Amino acid sequence: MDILVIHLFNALLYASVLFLIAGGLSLIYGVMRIVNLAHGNLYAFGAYVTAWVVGQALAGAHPVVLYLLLPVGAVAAALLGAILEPTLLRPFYRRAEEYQLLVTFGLLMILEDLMRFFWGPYPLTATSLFEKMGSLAIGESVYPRYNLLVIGIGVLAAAFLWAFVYKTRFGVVLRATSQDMRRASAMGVNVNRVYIQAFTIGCFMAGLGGAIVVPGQSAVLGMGVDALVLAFVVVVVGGLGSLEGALFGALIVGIVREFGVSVFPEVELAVLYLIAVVVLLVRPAGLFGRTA
Amino acid sequence: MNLLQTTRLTKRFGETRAVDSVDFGVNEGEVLALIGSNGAGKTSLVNVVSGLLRPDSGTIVFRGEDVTGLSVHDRIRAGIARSFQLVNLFDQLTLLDNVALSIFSREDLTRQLFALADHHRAVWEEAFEILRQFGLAISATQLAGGISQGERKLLDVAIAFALRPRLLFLDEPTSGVSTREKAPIMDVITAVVRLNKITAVIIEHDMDVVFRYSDRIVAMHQGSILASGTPDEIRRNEAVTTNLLGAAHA
Amino acid sequence: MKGPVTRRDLLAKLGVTAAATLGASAAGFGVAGIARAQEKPKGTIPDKPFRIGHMTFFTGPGAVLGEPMHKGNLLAAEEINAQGGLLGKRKIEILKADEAAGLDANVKEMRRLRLSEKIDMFMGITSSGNTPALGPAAEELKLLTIFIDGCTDNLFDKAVPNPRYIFRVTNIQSADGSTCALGVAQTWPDVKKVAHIHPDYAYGRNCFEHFSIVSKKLLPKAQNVSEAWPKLFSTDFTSHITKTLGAKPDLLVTSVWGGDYISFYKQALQHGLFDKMRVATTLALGVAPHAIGKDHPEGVLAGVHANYHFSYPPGNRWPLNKTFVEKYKAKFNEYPNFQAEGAYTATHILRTAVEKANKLAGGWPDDEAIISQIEGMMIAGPGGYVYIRPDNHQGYKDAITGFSKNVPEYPFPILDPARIITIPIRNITAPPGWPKGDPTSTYTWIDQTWPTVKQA
Amino acid sequence: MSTVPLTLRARSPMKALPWAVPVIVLLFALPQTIDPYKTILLTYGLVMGIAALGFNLLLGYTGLLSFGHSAYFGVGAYTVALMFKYFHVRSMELFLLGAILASLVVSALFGFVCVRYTRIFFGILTLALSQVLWSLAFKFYGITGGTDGLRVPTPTLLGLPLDTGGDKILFLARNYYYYVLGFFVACALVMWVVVNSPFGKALQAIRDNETRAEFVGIHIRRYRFVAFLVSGVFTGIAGALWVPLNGLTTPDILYWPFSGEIVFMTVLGGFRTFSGPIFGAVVFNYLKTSAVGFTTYWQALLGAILVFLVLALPAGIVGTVVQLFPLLKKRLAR
Repeated sequence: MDILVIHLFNALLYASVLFLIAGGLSLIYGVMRIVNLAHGNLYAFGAYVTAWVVGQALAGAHPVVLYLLLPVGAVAAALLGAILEPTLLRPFYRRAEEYQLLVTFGLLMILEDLMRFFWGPYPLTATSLFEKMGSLAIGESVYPRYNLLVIGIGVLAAAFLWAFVYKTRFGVVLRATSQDMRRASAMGVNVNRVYIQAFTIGCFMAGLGGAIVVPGQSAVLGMGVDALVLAFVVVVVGGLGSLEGALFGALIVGIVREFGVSVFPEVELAVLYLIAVVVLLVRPAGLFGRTA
Repeated sequence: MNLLQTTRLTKRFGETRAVDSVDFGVNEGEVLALIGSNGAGKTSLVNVVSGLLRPDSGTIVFRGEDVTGLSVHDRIRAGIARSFQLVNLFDQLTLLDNVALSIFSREDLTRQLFALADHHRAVWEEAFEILRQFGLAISATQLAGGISQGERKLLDVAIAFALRPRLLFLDEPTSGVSTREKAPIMDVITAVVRLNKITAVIIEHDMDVVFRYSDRIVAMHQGSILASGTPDEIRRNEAVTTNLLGAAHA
Repeated sequence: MKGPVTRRDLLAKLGVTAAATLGASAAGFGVAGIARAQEKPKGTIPDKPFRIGHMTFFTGPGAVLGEPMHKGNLLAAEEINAQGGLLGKRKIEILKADEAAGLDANVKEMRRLRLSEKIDMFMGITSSGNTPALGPAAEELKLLTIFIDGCTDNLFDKAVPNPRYIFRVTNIQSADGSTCALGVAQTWPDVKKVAHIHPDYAYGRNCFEHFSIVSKKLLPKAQNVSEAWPKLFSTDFTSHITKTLGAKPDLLVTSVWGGDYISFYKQALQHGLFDKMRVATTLALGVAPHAIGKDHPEGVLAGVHANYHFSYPPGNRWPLNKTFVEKYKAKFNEYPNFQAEGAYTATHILRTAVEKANKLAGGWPDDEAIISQIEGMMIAGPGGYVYIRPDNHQGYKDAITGFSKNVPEYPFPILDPARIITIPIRNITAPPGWPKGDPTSTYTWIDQTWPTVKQA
Repeated sequence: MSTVPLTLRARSPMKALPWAVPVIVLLFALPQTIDPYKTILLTYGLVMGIAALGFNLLLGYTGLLSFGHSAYFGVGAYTVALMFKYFHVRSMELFLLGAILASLVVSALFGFVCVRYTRIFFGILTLALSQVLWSLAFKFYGITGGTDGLRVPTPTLLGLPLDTGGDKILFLARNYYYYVLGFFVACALVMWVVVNSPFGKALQAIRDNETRAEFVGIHIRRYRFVAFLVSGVFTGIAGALWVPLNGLTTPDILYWPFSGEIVFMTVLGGFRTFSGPIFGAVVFNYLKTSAVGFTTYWQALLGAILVFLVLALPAGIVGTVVQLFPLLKKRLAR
């Protein structure tokens, strides 16, 4: 029984991280119509930065301080995004999609090595954050409190994002731009600014995903590429460009994977991709997507 | 005899009825002008008949057969072709290719994977001949992307014409070109159409053009047919003069 | 062995002993040592450098194994070059190549090293997925090769059944699972329900298979209640841990290693896994001894790839190890793992072979001469005696495992010196001439020749 | 009428000969002059060239960017491996036959699903489908050997015994090189005919203007589907030819970054030209190999090259040359 609860928690844990990654990916696509293949690396980047900063501060810093350092990775990823968008991506909005995909693919390769260059080949950990919180008793089992924190952050992020997109003025501009970039700019929206903002937020989310994951696990090379493919599944299921979709997709993937691991290990991965395929067939634009 | 006949053909966009239960007929061999102010539903009607849009209700009968449900390429096979108001060309192919493609498709040669297109001599001869009829022969080997607007309008028609359709819709063949070019273009087009005895429906704003080139005129207004008749009858038609010509000339 | 046998008998027969005496299997072999003075070489020796292509993981998570391997190679090369090089003339030159470039690229790179960089020898390789591809490639290139790891049985069972140019120095992979199982059989004979978590690739599969077959013989009552196969280099084990807990086993067997293992044990701790079951690992302390924290529970059967942990053999009884660890620590400021030991030993195997061949014929020996010297060589390395079996070119050293213990001398757990378990390697690996089998020859050998113990 | 022959002669197949013939002659001569290693690299290049040709039928001629071509390459390769594992086949011809059939089936299956979409959706769908195959190859250890992959010994060519005395290097650098070259030339020829066939014209029409293509009577999905099949089979053939070079098939060639590499090499050469992808494949192969040998940061190096390429030479190497050619002529004329 308590095991079932824990399985559920795991699913939520996985889902909330996936949501952050996929949500960012989806937001960026929704506004800019760009699929950023390097998005997974921004997630990894967030993880590395947080792990590194925490590692630096570890010497004698007060635990609370350490927890406050958690989001640093997210901020770093956002900054990186704010640099990348105008320099690398902007030249491509008027070019064919294949070029956008390729340039982000190149970016993926570069970032992968840059992280190795800065932080070396060894995994980076920030486990102290994970351990300090200890575990919570659930029936006769125990569960890491930190994981619950991650779930909490995931939920909060979703709520914030929702409020941000649907309740703020900037959200209106954002949606207007994603509906029809030309009309928006005709109405005097500074599209370039919206783009850089959207991209930065997207990267922030990815970075946050990495930042909250790293204490419980660790930052390893290649984590970005793996994450990206799953994020794809999420956005395809939920619908490219839809945040609700990303949330929903993340939940589906989280649950399917969790029970896949225990129930059908051989096809655990295949099932995820097949879900994506089936959804694309039934609803090309995803379950929540606007039909393109 | 009646080549095309629509009955109570209807197409809605939200509340607005772009085409409002229209009974529209075209007779074998005539050159028919479809007139009406912007938003009168001319293009919508053509879009529905040519298969670009699905009708909400009503039927389209072509040569005694119901084509309402047919896909675009099947309508082409059946013999309904069209040109476009905003030119639709294959910009990265040469003019020759643009036209030849219609012929290949018409002759059902496009399913040949393992034979060189260039070996179909007859096709290229015909394509070139067509280009010549449309006065485009000189630029035959240029890319369609690189020619003047006037030439593009002609090529667009030439592509449709090369299908040797039984019924050819020409959607504002002279829109977007300077008034000086209008007449020459229309001369070429109508010359070709008449020479090849093709039944044609021309959507046109310019009344002088209309009266000069058409055997019969159908006037549309707010999605339905206002009047139909010879150029003289239309000239004399009250409803038309008040609703359209005035507007058009103002 | 016939008739009903008790577990104790069988364990004794297999020579599974706590805190064993050294070099049981050394008896009767001409033993070559490592650090001894250079004798004058016979004949004229060219002084052009001896180029070794060293391919291992310099990037990616595998680098935790790759880097030490390269360092072991470097250290040995330095010692040799300090004496003027091989035969006092030929300085060793090491060309690095990254194993992480992917199999396709690795095969290409090996060819490039040989055909266009003109290397004299090839060393390295970490992943057991790579040797089955590179072994044949090396044979094709007629390239003298000592694989350090990549220790899958598959290499000499199937990929290259009759090796000519390629050798391998670290223990064959099946020894890992078997050693782990024997350790369990000796320590926790009462286990009934066994759960498994293994990385989903060659090594994990191999450990699972050999643990299973050995426990079938020694722990017939034990049954497999749960299996989980996380992707290699994934650091999220939450689901797999939960699945394991759900099965309520009294023993967890895992071959998760490196950065993966660190994430694993941290997560397992927070899930209270170690309080609910005993844990037996094949590679916990093997990869980067210093990377494991003191929070790691004590008393875990902490495998070292059945090969080497720097704390054994203890320096007072085996000076070779003492000097090796000291030199290594001084140079790289970390403790050597089995990869470092393997690469270090392999380099000295080369040196010894070259010197012996030179003694016989004089001049610089050709590959054939070197090979025939390596075949059947018994050499004392930091980890004990290594014997290179002539039939399959596989290195054999007595298998070792032990229990994690925190001691004041080190900021990380080591193998409990009082409870080291050693097993003469030849007792747990298929003997020469045993027919190649599936999944491995050792597996079929154990299956067919070991008795099943009667419950005592 | 008189001008027709003119215009047609200006674009007749013969036009390709002046550069095609010397290239082929060169390819035949090369192994005699360069060392085995370089020849083997070239063999890799030609194999990937076939894959890139197939891929480019979709990208360059039909306007569909597939990010899942690793699937068909992998299917080709794994077919070979499984044919050996379960039926002990050794004949390269049988391998190729099997690979063609298998990749035909798979691309028919995937194509049926994919051709309904274009643009980014097509890309993601193809990617997702290829990932399905990858995860199966990865997980079904018993059949595919998981990450170990499957070994395949040297095959027999045209049923002949090896005349190189078991020297694999010599075999690869001589017999196999010419074998691959043969297939390469054949494939290039076939593809050249396909893109210059009426069918090929129809594809280009679809690429340029879907709506209008429909309005000259082309059944778009059907044509896309057939293009998808041809593309898949070509890539499958490449996959099969690749196996003897590597001696082993692993899930790496099914993982999506490998699809990325195929896109990379195609764009490197230039996907608007016929020969671009071939050229790109050969160059990319040298590029990656030397990059890996040159630095452990080879990945970043390749990435930088790719970004530069897309920024500065979107037309690719061949494409750029083709564009510059007339200019050069003018220069020389003055």
